[in-house]
Amino acid sequence: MSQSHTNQPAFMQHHFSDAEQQRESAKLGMWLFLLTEILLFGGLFVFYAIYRAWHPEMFHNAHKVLDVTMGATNTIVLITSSITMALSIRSIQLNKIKQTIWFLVTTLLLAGTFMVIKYFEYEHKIHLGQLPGHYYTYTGVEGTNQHVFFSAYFLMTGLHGIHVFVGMCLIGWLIFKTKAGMFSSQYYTHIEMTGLYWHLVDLIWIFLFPLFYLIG
Amino acid sequence: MTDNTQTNEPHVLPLSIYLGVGSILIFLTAVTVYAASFNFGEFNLLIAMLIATVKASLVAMYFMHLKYDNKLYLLLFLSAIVFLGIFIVITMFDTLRRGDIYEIKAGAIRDAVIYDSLHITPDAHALEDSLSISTDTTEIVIDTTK
Amino acid sequence: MDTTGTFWMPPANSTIASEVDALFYFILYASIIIFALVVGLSAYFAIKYKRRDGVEAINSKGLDHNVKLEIFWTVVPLILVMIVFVWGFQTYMKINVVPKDAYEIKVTGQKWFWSFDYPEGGNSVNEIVVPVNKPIKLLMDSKDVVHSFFVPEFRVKMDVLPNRYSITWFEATQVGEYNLFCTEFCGKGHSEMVGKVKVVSEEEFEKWSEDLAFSGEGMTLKDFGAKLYVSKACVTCHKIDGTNSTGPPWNNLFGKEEHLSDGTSVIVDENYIRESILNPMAKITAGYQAVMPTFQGILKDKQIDALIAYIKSLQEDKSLIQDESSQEDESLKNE
Amino acid sequence: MNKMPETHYLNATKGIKSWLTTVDHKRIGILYLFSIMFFFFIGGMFAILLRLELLTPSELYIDSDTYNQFFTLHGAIMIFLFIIPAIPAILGNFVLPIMIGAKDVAFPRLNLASWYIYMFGSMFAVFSLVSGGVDTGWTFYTPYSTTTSTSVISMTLGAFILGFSSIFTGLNFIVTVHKLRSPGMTWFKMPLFAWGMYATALIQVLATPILGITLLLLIIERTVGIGIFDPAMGGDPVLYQHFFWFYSHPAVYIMILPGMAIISELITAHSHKKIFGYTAIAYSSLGIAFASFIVWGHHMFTSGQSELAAMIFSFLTFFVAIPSGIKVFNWIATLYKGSIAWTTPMLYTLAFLFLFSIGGLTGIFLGALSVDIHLHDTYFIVAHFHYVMVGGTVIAFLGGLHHWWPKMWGRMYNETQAKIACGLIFVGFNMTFFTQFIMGAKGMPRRYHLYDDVYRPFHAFSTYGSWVMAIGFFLMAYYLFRSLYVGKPAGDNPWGALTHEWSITSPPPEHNFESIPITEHGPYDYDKVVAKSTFTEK
Ligand code: HEA
Ligand code: HEA
Ligand code: HEC
Ligand code: CUA
Ligand SMILES: [Cu+2]
Repeated sequence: MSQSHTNQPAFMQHHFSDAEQQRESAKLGMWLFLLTEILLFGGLFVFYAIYRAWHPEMFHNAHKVLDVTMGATNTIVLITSSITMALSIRSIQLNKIKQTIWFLVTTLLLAGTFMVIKYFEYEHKIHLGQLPGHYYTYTGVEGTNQHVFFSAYFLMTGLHGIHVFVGMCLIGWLIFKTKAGMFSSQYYTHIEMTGLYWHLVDLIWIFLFPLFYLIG
Repeated sequence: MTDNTQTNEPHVLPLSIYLGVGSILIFLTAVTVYAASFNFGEFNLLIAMLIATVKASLVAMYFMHLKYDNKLYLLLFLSAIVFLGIFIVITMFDTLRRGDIYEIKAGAIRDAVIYDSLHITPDAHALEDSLSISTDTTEIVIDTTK
Repeated sequence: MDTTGTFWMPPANSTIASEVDALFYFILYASIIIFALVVGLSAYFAIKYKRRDGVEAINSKGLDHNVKLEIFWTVVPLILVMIVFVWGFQTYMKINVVPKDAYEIKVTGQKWFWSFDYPEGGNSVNEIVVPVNKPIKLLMDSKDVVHSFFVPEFRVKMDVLPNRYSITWFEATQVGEYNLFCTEFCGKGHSEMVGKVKVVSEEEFEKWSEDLAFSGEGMTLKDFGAKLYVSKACVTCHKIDGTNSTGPPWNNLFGKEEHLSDGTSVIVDENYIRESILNPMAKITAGYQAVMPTFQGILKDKQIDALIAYIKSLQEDKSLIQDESSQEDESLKNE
Repeated sequence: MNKMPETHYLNATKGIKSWLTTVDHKRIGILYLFSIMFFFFIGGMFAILLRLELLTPSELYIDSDTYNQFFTLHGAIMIFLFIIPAIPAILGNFVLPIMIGAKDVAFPRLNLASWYIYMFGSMFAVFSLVSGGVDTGWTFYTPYSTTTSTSVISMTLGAFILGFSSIFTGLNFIVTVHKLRSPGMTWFKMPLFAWGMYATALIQVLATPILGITLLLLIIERTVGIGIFDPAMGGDPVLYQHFFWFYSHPAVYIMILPGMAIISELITAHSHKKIFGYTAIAYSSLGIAFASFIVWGHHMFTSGQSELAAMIFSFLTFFVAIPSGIKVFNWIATLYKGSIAWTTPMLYTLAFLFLFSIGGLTGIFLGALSVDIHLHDTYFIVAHFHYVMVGGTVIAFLGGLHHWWPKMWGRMYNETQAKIACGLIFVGFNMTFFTQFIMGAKGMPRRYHLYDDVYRPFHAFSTYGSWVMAIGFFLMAYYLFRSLYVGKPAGDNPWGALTHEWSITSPPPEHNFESIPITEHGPYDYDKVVAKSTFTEK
């Protein structure tokens, strides 16, 4: 391992001994971060699991008010965006800058689509009073404590939505920086990290979709 | 990329893998929606979760490169799931097993306070009146505004 | 409170108490031995091998592990703690499984007092009276936040939860009066949410529970009210000497114009007092917090009337009171 | 007489700005030192004030509401602002990278960000302090916390933010230990301090997110009433307790593991003997870290959780005692035939063995179901956790602070005063808290402003003890500050220790090492290598 700082690329930080070490560190750090994300969402999954086990009928009745078509469309949109994200990394690995940008833009657009659909779903529920806690005023669901289902729904999809939003900001920044020539097949850590994050967001949705829309 | 002299040269997967995995994911989405239209009773949850887990594993293994990367990341990823599992399972040893010894109802005695003022009318336009009622009847509402 | 008992534990006055103590002392003695070993050895080594000037490290080659020793100090503690676990669990089940023939009392925790309903229909506040040598089952719930029912002499403790029943039981072995504490933090009056457990003989209990359904017959309303003022715990928040406590003082209250927290004001009359007791959240007196619990279901109509009569009797300027009860004598005011 | 090096990390760059924008792990450690000690002082003052109130059974000078806020603020500040960050953020930041032969932590900017997040979070805590206080207890149990009118939201938000600071520190350390060890430093040549930090970091990363989501849910429950924890909204308060303790039990090991890590260093460095059972100690850290995740329900034996769950939790709880015991016994075996210097850090180490044993063994009382029913929420608990947290972690932290103080500043404190302070703290501590075991067993409930007269002598004695302890702390603050100006230069290696940080100058140079060191001998090979001590009192 070389200790000299000369002839090192610009992206190298002084306390790493080589680019490989730096990249590996970033990746490990990112995975640890993802782990905290999983556990953060995990708390909400526990919330869901406990209350579903307590009120199975109510959950079943309440899930029927969700729109499966919209949910399924959103699932497909998000999965597709995950594919394009993965492809953008592949492109930068192959040093195809234009293609990378193109894939990133597609990802961003798909994420936007997801948010728009989500917006319409929320809008509808707000109108009907299918809201968490004190704001719950809907009366079309049978069972006890129906507002808890909607609390879980809004919390989980809401936290997920915030993550999608953050992801969109990151991807936007990536597009900008890729255009500016920051990344190449030699150095694309940021794209890779954002990709990991984006896939995790997708992965969480993969569970949210059946839990809320399909089986309740 | 043919030139592989650099140590940090990335491991590039063929396009077919991404597209293949992507199609399987979309296909499985369709399957799970279709499956949900049947009632398998207790197995509904199991089936849906099984499909979701397969999908999640595909994303993690291929898109997130866990299959090819340092196995440490896989370990971390799994440990998060394991600890979450521990959390859910042991908590359920409590929540589902209360009142094991007694015949009393170990669950809630009454519904949430908001239902005192919610009229059961399947009419969405009851919105306005029930809202106004529910904000002035419960003490909780008063307390939280402080 | 009786201060006998052992150096560590309060007197053991329930069937379960000595069993709990036995395990306590087992762990205590085992701990003392282990502790003496740990501290004794480290002190001994620290003195024996104290560094002397000029002498550097003593040759200690090969002293960096010893498999047999390590297995020893893994296995022995393991055995010890497993004994403790099994023992603790067995007693725990006894604490939890209520005997079939137990006498059931309904316990309600509420900021910041206890009320007890007996199967015969009586009700008491902050004082639970039970017969000796008879298992007592407590069916408990709370009106507001979590409280916890704790009687040190009986070694029982159980949280009292809102919107859910919890259960515990005990069988007292000694006639006497014991402290009852609330041990789950519940706000301002937490440390004052204390009561008494009165253990009496079977006969005495019988007599007491007959009295309990007592409705003040043969007493003037005002005297009955004065009694209720203490027994229903109004005294914990309302003083009658004009000083402020958690709630407003009661003397010179009747007929007064009271300012409310919403800016309006109201004349204190029978209706207002009644409402204050049954639905205290409806009108909050300015300068006080809305912490008064409702006595709906705890106080009967007659008892409320008695309390109103009592509050009236605390009024010095009688001109504000129109009815005949004001003519009664003042001597029994502070019974 | 030793000389201080010409340039070092403290004077390499100058000015406030150079400190506030530094990414040097050593300077960040110093920033943490001052901010965390400040909050320790605040938390300590609340303790002294509340002990004063408890001098008499009736009201002495504050009412119940104020008293409740005092113990809540005392607990919350001590836990979230002091003890959880203390050892990792101060000593871990300062020594961990040097110990493993790295130039910095893996993510220096994230490290600085952690400090800013800490300051930001503490701002919320301070805000809740001035905006009416909090009176829920540090546990924020529902539904009390969702209905009380005090500033619960800003305090929980503060704790939420502090959680991120803790996560990022942990994340940084894990990556640092994995990727930045110097050549030749294999996992099993790593100093045990690094092992302890690593195990701690794992818990921080795995458990803290749950705290985050718990507090978030609590805040939302309070504002929106989602019906998860508040029974009035159909929620379950016992579920809140599960959520809270799922983090907060592992959190007590976030507190003690770094303490144990320090003791492992001190005990060998000050007895110049190779540590006994290195592998056992290293693995027991991981064992404790893992076991800590499956015992949370032992705080809830009387809460109304199911008997089955109580049994499982009690059973699992005892398994934490085994690795803790392994550590204690290995430390004692290390002393055997050592060359034990009676330095201040060594005195703290011995005090730790004494106090932590009491604290840990009383944990066994609490793990036993039937006994805990009686002891739960009495002063026995208060005594237990002060023995492990103050007697364990704080004592170890002070030992570590004295051990590395000459490395941090290049100067030595006054040993005589240090020993006196150590003695005062030790005696005062036992006076304060041993009495609490007795009154707790006798039934004195905790969080009580007013109490039954029978407990009066115990409370009074406890209060006197707290004054002795406070004098000890003030003496310590005095001589430590003084040493910064008039302390004798300590030389590179005042204790004659073998880990990497003692092979560079005191204070260390800006980038730690000229060239990355090659690790040749183990950290505790006192039987092979002799390092001369560079400091003598005379
Ligand atoms: C640094 C923090 C710390 C540490 C290390 C510990 C360590 C332990 N704690 Fe403690 N605990 C707290 C901090 C800590 N605790 C706090 C803050 C609370 C209260 C929170 C609140 O309610 O506000 C609490 C409360 C608490 C309770 C809940 C009590 C109640 O509320 O009813 C229990 C119950 O099981 C418990 C058990 C234990 C056990 C078994 C250990 C074990 O890890 C101890 C292991 C160590 C030893 C056993 C000693 C050394 C070993 C030997 C010398 C070998 C020989 C040993 C044997 C043969 C047994 N603790
Ligand atoms: C790290 C954690 C920690 C620490 C160190 C302490 C330290 C002390 N604590 Fe406590 N305490 C808790 C954590 C801690 N505590 C918790 C979590 C609770 C539960 C709260 C709840 O119920 O919600 C609690 C509760 C608690 C109670 C119970 C209150 C009740 O239930 O009603 C009592 C009562 O005696 C008490 C006393 C003390 C005392 C006298 C000290 C003394 O040791 C303090 C001495 C410290 C000083 C006097 C400060 C001096 C500092 C300096 C001068 C700066 C020094 C600077 C340098 C060295 C550079 N604490
Ligand atoms: C936990 C404390 C507490 C207890 C116990 C309590 N009160 Fe009160 N009470 C208050 C407080 C605080 C107020 C003022 C706020 C309000 O108006 O609700 C109040 C107000 C009142 C008022 C109205 C007084 C005025 O000045 O407006 C009456 C009448 C009253 N209480 C009667 C009773 C009776 C009768 C009992 C017992 C059977 C009782 N209270 C027990 C706390 C308490
Ligand atoms: Cu009721 Cu504490
Ligand atoms: Cu614990």
